[in-house]
Amino acid sequence: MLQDQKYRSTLSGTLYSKLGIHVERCYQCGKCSAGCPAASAMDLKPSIILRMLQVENERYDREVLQSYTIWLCLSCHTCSTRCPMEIDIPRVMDVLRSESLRQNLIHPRAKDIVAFHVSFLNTIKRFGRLWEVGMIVEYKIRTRHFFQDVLLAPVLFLKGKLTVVPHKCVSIKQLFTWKKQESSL
Amino acid sequence: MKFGLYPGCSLEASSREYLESLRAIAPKLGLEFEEVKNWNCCGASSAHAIDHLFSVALPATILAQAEQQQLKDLVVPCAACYSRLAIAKIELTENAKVRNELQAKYHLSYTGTTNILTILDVLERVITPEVSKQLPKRFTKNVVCYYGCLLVRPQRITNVQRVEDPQQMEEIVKTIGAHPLPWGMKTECCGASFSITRTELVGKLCGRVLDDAVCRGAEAIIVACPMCHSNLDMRRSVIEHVTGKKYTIPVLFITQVIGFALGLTPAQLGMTRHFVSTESIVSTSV
Amino acid sequence: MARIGVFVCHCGENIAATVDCEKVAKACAQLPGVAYSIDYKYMCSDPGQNLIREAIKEKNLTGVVVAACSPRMHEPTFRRACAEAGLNPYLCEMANIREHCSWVHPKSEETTLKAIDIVKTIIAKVRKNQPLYPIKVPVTKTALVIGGGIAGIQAALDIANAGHRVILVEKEPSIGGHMAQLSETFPTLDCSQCILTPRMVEVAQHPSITLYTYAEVESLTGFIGNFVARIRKKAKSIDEKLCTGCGECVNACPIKKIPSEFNMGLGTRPAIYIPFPQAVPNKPVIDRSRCTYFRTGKCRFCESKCPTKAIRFDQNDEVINVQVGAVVVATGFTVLESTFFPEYGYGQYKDVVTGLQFERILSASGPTLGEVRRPSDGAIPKKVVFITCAGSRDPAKGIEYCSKICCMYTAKHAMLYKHKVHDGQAYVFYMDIRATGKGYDEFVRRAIEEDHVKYIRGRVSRVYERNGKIVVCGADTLLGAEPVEIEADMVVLATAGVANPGAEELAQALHISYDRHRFFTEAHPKLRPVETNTAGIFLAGACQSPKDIPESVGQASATASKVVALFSRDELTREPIVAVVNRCAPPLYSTCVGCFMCQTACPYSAIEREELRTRDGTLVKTVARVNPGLCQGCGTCVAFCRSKSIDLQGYSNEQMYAEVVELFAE
Amino acid sequence: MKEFEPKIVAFVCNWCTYAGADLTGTSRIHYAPNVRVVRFPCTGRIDYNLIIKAFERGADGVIVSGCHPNDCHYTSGNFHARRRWIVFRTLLEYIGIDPRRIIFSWVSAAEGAKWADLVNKAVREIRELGPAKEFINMKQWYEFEKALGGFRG
Ligand SMILES: Cc1cc2nc3c(=O)[nH]c(=O)nc-3n(C[C@H](O)[C@H](O)[C@H](O)COP(=O)(O)OP(=O)(O)OC[C@H]3O[C@@H](n4cnc5c(N)ncnc54)[C@H](O)[C@@H]3O)c2cc1C
Ligand SMILES: Cc1cc2nc3c(=O)[nH]c(=O)nc-3n(C[C@H](O)[C@H](O)[C@H](O)COP(=O)(O)OP(=O)(O)OC[C@H]3O[C@@H](n4cnc5c(N)ncnc54)[C@H](O)[C@@H]3O)c2cc1C
Ligand code: SF4
Ligand code: SF4
Ligand code: SF4
Ligand code: SF4
Ligand code: SF4
Ligand code: SF4
Ligand code: SF4
Ligand code: SF4
Repeated sequence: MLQDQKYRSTLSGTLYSKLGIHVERCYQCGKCSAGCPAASAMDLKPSIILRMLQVENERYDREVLQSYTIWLCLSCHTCSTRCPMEIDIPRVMDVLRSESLRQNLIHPRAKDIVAFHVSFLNTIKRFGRLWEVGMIVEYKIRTRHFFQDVLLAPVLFLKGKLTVVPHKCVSIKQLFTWKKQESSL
Repeated sequence: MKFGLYPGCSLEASSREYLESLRAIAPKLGLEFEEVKNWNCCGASSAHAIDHLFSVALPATILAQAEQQQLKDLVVPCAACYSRLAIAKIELTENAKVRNELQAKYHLSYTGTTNILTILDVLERVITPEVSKQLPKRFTKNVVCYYGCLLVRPQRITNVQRVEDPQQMEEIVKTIGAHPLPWGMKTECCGASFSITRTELVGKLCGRVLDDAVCRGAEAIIVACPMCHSNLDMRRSVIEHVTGKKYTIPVLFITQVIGFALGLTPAQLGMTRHFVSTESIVSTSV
Repeated sequence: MARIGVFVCHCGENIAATVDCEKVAKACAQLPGVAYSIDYKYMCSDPGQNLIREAIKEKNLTGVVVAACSPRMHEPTFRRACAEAGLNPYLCEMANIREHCSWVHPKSEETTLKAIDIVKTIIAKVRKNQPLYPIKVPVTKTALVIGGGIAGIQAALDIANAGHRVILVEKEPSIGGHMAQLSETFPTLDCSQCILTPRMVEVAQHPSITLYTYAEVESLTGFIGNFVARIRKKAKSIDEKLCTGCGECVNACPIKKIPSEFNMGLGTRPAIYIPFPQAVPNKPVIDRSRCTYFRTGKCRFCESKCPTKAIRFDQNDEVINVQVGAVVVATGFTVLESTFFPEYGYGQYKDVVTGLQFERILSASGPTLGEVRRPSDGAIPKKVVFITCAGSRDPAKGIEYCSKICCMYTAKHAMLYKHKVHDGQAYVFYMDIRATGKGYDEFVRRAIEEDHVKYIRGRVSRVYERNGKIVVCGADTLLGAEPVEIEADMVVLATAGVANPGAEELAQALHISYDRHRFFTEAHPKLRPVETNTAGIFLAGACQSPKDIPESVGQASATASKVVALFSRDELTREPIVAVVNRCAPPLYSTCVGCFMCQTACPYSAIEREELRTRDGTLVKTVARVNPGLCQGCGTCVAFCRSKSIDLQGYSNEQMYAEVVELFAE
Repeated sequence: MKEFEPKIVAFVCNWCTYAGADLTGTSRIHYAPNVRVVRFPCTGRIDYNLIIKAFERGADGVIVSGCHPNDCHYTSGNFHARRRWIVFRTLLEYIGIDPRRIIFSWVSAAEGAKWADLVNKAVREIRELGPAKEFINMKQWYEFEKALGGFRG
């Protein structure tokens, strides 16, 4: 019983009990890391993440949640398409990200990525749709990357690709109110 | 032929030429679209990066609306939106827990009757041999078809044949006279949503794509996804900065090349909005 | 009324220390049907056995119960003793009061009572025992060997050399199997042809072996010792007696561009062809699906060139029935083709080849005459990447097993490549190196240490073509899964060994079982590894699972010894512990209702259909019948039969009920 | 008061569990004396009517034990036994037998200690259930059998 309890409290326990993802299946072939487009920029390659989850100890679980990798995953599904053991790695990454957020263990270099996602979702929250100008302004404020892409904006505007006024759709307001109450998996 | 249409955010903004070209070719191919009313954003890669259930809720709202409008076949031109909607549909039909939770919270009554189609699924149906024979122009170029990730993966969602070497786009462009070339980067990732946050990475990944396309002798890259397009087109200067090479190869939406063959002007097809000039390819085609 | 003798053994102190043996004997003497009951110190000793033999004679016993150790230990001993005294041995049973009683309980009243219970139940059973007689079946001393690879060749030679007749059936025009295609063989690097060809010739010349090539077994009926095989000899379109194998016809054939099966598509052959120079028999066949004459009615060049007028366009397939006593299945395996691998290009790249194709490239008699040249442009590849476990150990691709031979042949390939291209570089991507035979790991180490083959631990994600190079994307999992990209000139996939395309149909025709990968299953993985569940049918070589040559040959010789043992007797004697379907007088004939539930249950396909007819031949009903040659006596059918029409001799319903009821008798 | 001593019948296969119980003996592992063994060639041979018969005659519990899956001497007899057991289980309550009185297990020829554990566990559990006094409506059972399409010869 004690064993079970302990198992459930680890990340691989969570992955198994909530999503049926069995990280023990991974036999460390490295095929995922070999094909991952973002691997070169990752601090821990995908197969290493899987290995650390298999160990099931607090230290590695924490390192995984603090890794840069989980924020760099593009959800391109290259890895899972080729994984011989059919492990849904992008889905694992999804779970790790939300857990990292919850425990506030976000990798310092990933803060801007998180800021992007938050700005994105905030824009949808306000307008129901994405309004790129609004989102980028928020993102820049959040990250202080004021000068990134400044050269692109006027061209975009000239090409008619930036809208000055947001499109609106309000039907999903309630999604957000509910989301605040319980951010469950 | 009538279809429901979910344009998605980027087709109204940064990739509006995609929607413009689609709307331009529609009447000539006998296509009619009914837009999903009051649609919201599908959440793209941000929602699922942060919260899974939420990433299903956003597309579920769209699907429920589509169903209310009785849209049997819903075409989703953006590959990213397509993927989110298709994943949500599977979650809703296969995962009772998620379905019940969503139903309880927002009374989303989605029964799963709406088919979700990519742009390729639609074009494949309407560009018949007869249609192709009557085209005023032919797009006789050497091209490479670029699918990126979301049109093909995960295969469980897309059901695409030959996941590492799909042929659907090739078959379509062949009917308008193009010569699709075999190449190695067809389904590699362009960096997708990291366009703003990790432009360098996008530059590197897109660099590989452009490099291979050029090496194979392609005169244009054909895409069916706004993200692929903006990364390969809009981010060209970053790519060139990262790779240290110059690339002039234009990137065209499949709807644009079809529009070309249908005799529409570059302006009608929104080609003037591109960052990389399409001049060469348009002026030398017959 | 039964007259049963009960013999209670003390086993020295082993039983007597905790069980009051005398009391057991006395209690049993009171039971109905017991004519004699006695206890004795060592029943299995000579005096003990004598005691039984004499009692049988003196007391006219109709049954014997020995209450002693486990029947698994001494049942044969006491049954033999009974037989010697003239009592049918199956009327003797043992009651286990040692392992199941005296050794597991303390000395007590209760232990003795349990012992009495145990003996009581067996007495109850013996009351219902019937004399049984060993089943005798005659044996046809001819073996059928299906498949002429190294395994089939070895089995055929061993059986024939023991003095029995063999019929060897091979579906291709020549025997030899995959071994004939190999260049050199691990772990000793001897030339495959050199060691195989003499055996092939021996088969052809052996007076006791009848060889049918270009032939297939269509069905098999009967049972151990008495099979009938139906063999289809496909039309070769030549008269083998007239043909001298001169090859004039082959040279004459204008259709030259057919991909050669023997060279794995890397070379070509004509429509009339001899698969390879050392083929046995060394005579051509016409591939009718490709021959112009068979397709259009015109040509016959070959015929005009044949000096002995041996070509027969009008030949038909010939179907023959042969009687055989045993069957050796040695149909081998095949390997996955590169088209199976999406991530490695669906077989689109000419320079991505399979291991078997690489064998042909390395082979001195292959399409490049032994020079390593890549298929696309004939250039000598300077960088070759070998990818192991291609398709094997890959549940996503439906193959979770290890193919067992590829680690070794990949080491061999890399080594032979280095021996031929000294300035070349060989890389091997691997997950584990499985080199577990004698001298095997040393072999792999040699490749790494002496031939400097670079082994990289990681599975390749993707292979694609770029500027005439094959780009291999892998990762080095021993370096933190760091991505590795190699621009190779050629890639060799060690593709999984899989069952032959026709394996399933053959198994069904032979009534043998196969696993979900369509490899044939052995009767027991450890103790009966060369037998099938069907008595008299044996397995040799890679048709059971991927195997290397030493193992295939070892297994082939093992099957041969099984066959020879079977043929060493004129008749087969089998334990009569078999099921029988009852028969009774008209109008019922049998209580069997013909539901054939038993047939679905029987693991040995021992249940047949039998039509019961009246004297004048009208059909009464179709009922089950057990083929005693096939039945192994598991009794599963008995439990399945709702009408209680089928029963197992030695463990009949009557006997088993009697045991249970006796337990609770007051 | 003396504790209730249940009477248990064990239906075992010859190749695995019977041999396993032999090993318990050779290893001199002691266990409760309440069990009487009936030997079958294979668990596949065990007809559920025999189990009913045992209860009808006064057994308090039944053990059915054979080879581990895939280890069956006859390759698949134990699978058949398992499958039949699943059907049989649902019928037990109908005729008034608590399914907990039947203990299904696998004991291999090498698991001497496991046999002892199995017997002890069975005795303990069935002792807790008390004597099998549930009314066994045999008539109902035979009707059921008949309804299933068979007839008793
Ligand atoms: C690339 C490669 C390299 C190898 N290198 C080595 C090595 O260096 N050393 C080593 O020890 N082993 C090696 N092996 C393994 C070796 O090839 C096998 O161990 C051996 O071929 C198995 O022999 P077999 O007779 O069981 O099967 P096979 O060689 O497959 O022969 C089976 C025969 O049965 C015939 N047949 C099939 N179906 C039927 C049918 N229905 N009716 C009649 N006939 C039929 C086939 O035509 C064939 O002739 C290698 C294997 C591969 C793939
Ligand atoms: C730890 C371990 C675990 C194993 N587990 C498994 C497993 O799970 N599954 C499996 O399949 N295999 C297993 N094996 C392998 C298995 O034990 C062997 O395959 C098997 O025992 C080999 O049998 P053998 O008859 O060749 O040799 P042995 O079992 O060694 O028998 C040789 C016999 O010869 C006798 N002998 C020796 N010299 C002489 C002499 N000069 N004169 C007369 N008699 C002599 C010895 O006393 C012995 O009785 C295991 C082995 C080990 C060490
Ligand atoms: S590809 Fe799959 S099995 Fe291989 S290392 Fe990655 S997760 Fe593990
Ligand atoms: S889904 Fe993530 S981990 Fe997998 S290949 Fe793509 S980026 Fe890498
Ligand atoms: S018959 Fe069995 S119990 Fe009796 S002495 Fe012999 S070994 Fe011991
Ligand atoms: S008849 Fe057929 S086999 Fe003979 S030469 Fe012509 S094509 Fe070749
Ligand atoms: S030419 Fe005639 S004799 Fe010569 S190989 Fe051909 S068939 Fe045989
Ligand atoms: S033998 Fe080696 S290469 Fe072949 S499947 Fe097994 S581990 Fe992989
Ligand atoms: S199960 Fe019984 S009744 Fe049915 S066919 Fe077999 S023997 Fe006859
Ligand atoms: S006893 Fe077993 S082998 Fe014999 S017929 Fe019945 S089920 Fe088949």
